[in-house]
Amino acid sequence: METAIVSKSIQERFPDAIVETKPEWICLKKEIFTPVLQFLKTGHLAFINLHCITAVDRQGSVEVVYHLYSFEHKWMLTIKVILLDSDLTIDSLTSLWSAANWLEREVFDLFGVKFTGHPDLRRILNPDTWSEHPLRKDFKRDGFIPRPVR
Amino acid sequence: MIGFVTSYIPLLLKGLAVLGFIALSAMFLIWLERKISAKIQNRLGPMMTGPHGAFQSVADTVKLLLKENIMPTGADTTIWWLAPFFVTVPAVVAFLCMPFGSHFIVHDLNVGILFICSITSISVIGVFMAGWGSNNKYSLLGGMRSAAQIVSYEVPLLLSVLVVIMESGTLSMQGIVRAQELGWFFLKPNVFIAFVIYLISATAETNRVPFDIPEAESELVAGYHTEYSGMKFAMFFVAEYTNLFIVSAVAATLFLGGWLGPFRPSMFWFLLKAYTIIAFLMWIRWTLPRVRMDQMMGFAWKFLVPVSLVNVLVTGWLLVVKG
Amino acid sequence: MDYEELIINMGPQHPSTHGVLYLELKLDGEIVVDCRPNIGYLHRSIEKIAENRTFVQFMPFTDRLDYLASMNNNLGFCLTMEKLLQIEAPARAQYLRVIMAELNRVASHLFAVSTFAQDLGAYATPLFYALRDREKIVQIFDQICGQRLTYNYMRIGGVSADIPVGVDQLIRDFIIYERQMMAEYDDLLTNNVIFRARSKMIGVLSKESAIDHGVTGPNLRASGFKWDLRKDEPYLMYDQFDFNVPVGKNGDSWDRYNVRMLEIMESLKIIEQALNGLPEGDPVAKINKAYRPTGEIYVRTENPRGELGFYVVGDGNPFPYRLKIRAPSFSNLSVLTSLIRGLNISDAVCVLGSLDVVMGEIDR
Amino acid sequence: MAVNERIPGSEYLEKFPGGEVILAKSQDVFNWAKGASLWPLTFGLACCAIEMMTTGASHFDIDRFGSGVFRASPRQCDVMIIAGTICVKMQDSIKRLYDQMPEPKYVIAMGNCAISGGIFYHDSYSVVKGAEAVGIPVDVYVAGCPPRPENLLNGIIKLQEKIRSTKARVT
Repeated sequence: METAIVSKSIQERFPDAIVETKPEWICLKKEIFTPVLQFLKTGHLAFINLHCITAVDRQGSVEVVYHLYSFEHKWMLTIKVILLDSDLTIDSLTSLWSAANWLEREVFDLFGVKFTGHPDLRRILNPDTWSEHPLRKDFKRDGFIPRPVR
Repeated sequence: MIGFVTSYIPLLLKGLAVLGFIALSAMFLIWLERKISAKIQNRLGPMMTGPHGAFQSVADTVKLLLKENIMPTGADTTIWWLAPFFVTVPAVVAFLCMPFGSHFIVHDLNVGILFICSITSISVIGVFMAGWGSNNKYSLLGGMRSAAQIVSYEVPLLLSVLVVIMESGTLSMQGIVRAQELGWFFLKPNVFIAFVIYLISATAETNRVPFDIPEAESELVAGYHTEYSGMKFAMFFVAEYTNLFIVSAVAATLFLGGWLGPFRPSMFWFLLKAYTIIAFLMWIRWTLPRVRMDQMMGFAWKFLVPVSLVNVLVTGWLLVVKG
Repeated sequence: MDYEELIINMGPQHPSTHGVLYLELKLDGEIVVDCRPNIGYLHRSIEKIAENRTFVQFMPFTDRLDYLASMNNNLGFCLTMEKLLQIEAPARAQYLRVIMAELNRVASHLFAVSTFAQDLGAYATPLFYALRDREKIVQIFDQICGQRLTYNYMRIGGVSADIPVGVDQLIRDFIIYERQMMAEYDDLLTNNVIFRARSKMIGVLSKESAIDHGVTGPNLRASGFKWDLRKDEPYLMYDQFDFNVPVGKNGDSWDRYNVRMLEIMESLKIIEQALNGLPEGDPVAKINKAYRPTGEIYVRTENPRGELGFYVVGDGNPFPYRLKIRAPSFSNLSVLTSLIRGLNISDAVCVLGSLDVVMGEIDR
Repeated sequence: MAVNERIPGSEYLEKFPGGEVILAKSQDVFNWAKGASLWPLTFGLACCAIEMMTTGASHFDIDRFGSGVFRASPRQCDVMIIAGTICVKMQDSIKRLYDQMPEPKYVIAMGNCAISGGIFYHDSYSVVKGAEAVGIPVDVYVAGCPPRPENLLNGIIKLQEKIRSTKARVT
């Protein structure tokens, strides 16, 4: 079970959905992102388990990374979506997997990515009174003592 | 006038003696509970204060005396302040007709057992006042739970006591004990069932595991006495252990023949039997998990009450047939 | 007659929230109408710290994630880095890792089972029995790596120190001792009528809802889904050991408890086989401080609480560019609200105890 | 400071001959009682909480020193053992708990995180650097990450000695 097989089957259904295919991950377009995941979950590939959602701040854009797992084929798929710093919004997956609820709240809390359609998008780890998003590379806050690197 | 006054002196002295006994027994029971729980969990328990932690309870009481007395804001002051007394005073007054020995009794009322059962059920008002007065959600829940629990376990308790009264024919405690001179009551099968029912509802009366729902550690933080600190909390503590002693003493008197024993010092037998029952109740406290609210109520109304009613019926039939 | 629900705060400091978890319960009398868990009270920003530590320096932080199963966390991070850097640990080190991970699983399950019993009201006695057995494991770890709770024992490419002489005999004695002790728990808890009455058919978690919420580990197996990474996606050399995966029938709190008890027996079997097959050789890792990996990787291991995932992104610097820790308790806890709606408080506490969550890895 | 107390009514002391002696004797008994029955608040935050429970368990048995009664409500506790990392979101709850405790109260900061933030001192935006930073006067510091149970027992003994040696301010 290779990423190529998955990307080929996506290609058939959604011709212009894939931005880039790498042996480890597939990068999708933001616009038609939910239908592709809907197909991945309910289609013959049966990715019924959303294992983890996280994000990587690439200083200019934020990469939202989804890890899906299929028990039938015993294969872990990594899907990425690139969001520019200008509009950090993407539609939420809580309708497909309930696991996404808390995982998306955490990404919102630490990166500031807004998930449209999320039932209860508020901070999960940090106090609600905070405005900064800590895991961004340009994060500044008083009381934050960086370690002196030798 | 003088005669009237002097006739009260012996009663006063006996009362003081009993008060001293209550204070000492409460402290001893607290120490005993910590030692028994330590034994069950194969550890040592208090060791540093005196030989085997003998003065541990003294240290606890003195420390609780020194604690600051905090009144929670918004608490219903009079109810909150009165609650510990409503719990402690009935526990102390119930010792009025407790037959410690053939001659060691403050006053042998001829309605002894009825008096004790009615007095000890006043303490539920105190628990409920504590729950309501402390203006704390956990205490409120604890208070309501305890009211439901004690009411539903009062019925099987009294029915099992009724069986003993039918057997002995008298309400006075000394009378019950003397009626057991031929053979202890719990040897009779129907009275043995009453004894088992009595023990179960007694654990519920004194809020001990498996029925310690009002002060459920893991759910309601500390139940109805969450908001009490210092001496008021100590009064709840002492009242709980005094109730435990009362319940075991009444069980010893009603079912195990009170102070009846082969050789002379009758008080020794009474205390021996009471403390064996206490040790049994403490053993249960440290092994069983807690029952849920509705299971506890269901168990009382659906099982204990019918069984004790049938028991009373059978005892009555036996007495009538045997004459 | 309108009534207004009682909102009760099972606040950050509560005897049965297993750490600092804050549940806002909306009650109708004693019945839980709605529950809103708030977490973050132990958020120590480990992922931000990871971006300023080299890969070797990050190892102690993995101990403090799920502080009841530090060895398994170490193992997870080591396997991730070894796969990213294409390093192969010596055979003896792999065997030692299996032994340590399984011993820590036994210790963690013992703790989980007894705090569950404590939540049901058996105050302190089962907890102290379990801690007495766990003390023996902790002393074995103490002799191996000098620490009782946060071991920092494994390194990328091996382990920090070989097992001292005589400790494997200690482990064998412990296995024999533990098998006898398990019978004690059976009559204290498993066959206890009140314990069964309090936990049977409470908080039933269906297989579909579990997979949907991302629940993994014993909680998923209790719902009847036979899925264990050690068996289905074998890492290290778990495929060489024979052990079976206990599965529950109806996914209630009692099944989650029972699955953990059976897993303890399975882990003891694994430890025994690993000890017998312990090869010779030098397990100590040759630490090369200047690991500068590029690329990214996502590796999962079977922790006592579920599947722990490490997502590491390296960009050629000695520090990771991004390090995401996928905590099993995080998703396990997210299922709590749907389970306890409609139960009363005592059962809500029972379900929370049976899910066995550790706040250290939820809040990271 | 959390430890010194003012004895009510101590201003009449000088009028009684040998007042000082009487007070000294009773003060010793009070201090002995306060030290011998330190009831800790069940207050585990992180990894140190596991070591605190192990100290309470059978092998190390904190009950030998009279402080085995772990009360859940702050009203009935004397010593608050802060066992674990104090986070930003948790700090005002800790302060409120400390204020809810009745007066002769003591604090043991268990573990490096409670003392100074420990290994989370650098690069962490959400950890408060120690119990003092929350504004809680600490009586005994127990170092270690997590400190061994014997270390915590030693902390309890140190606290008992500190209580016994306190001279109430006779002012």
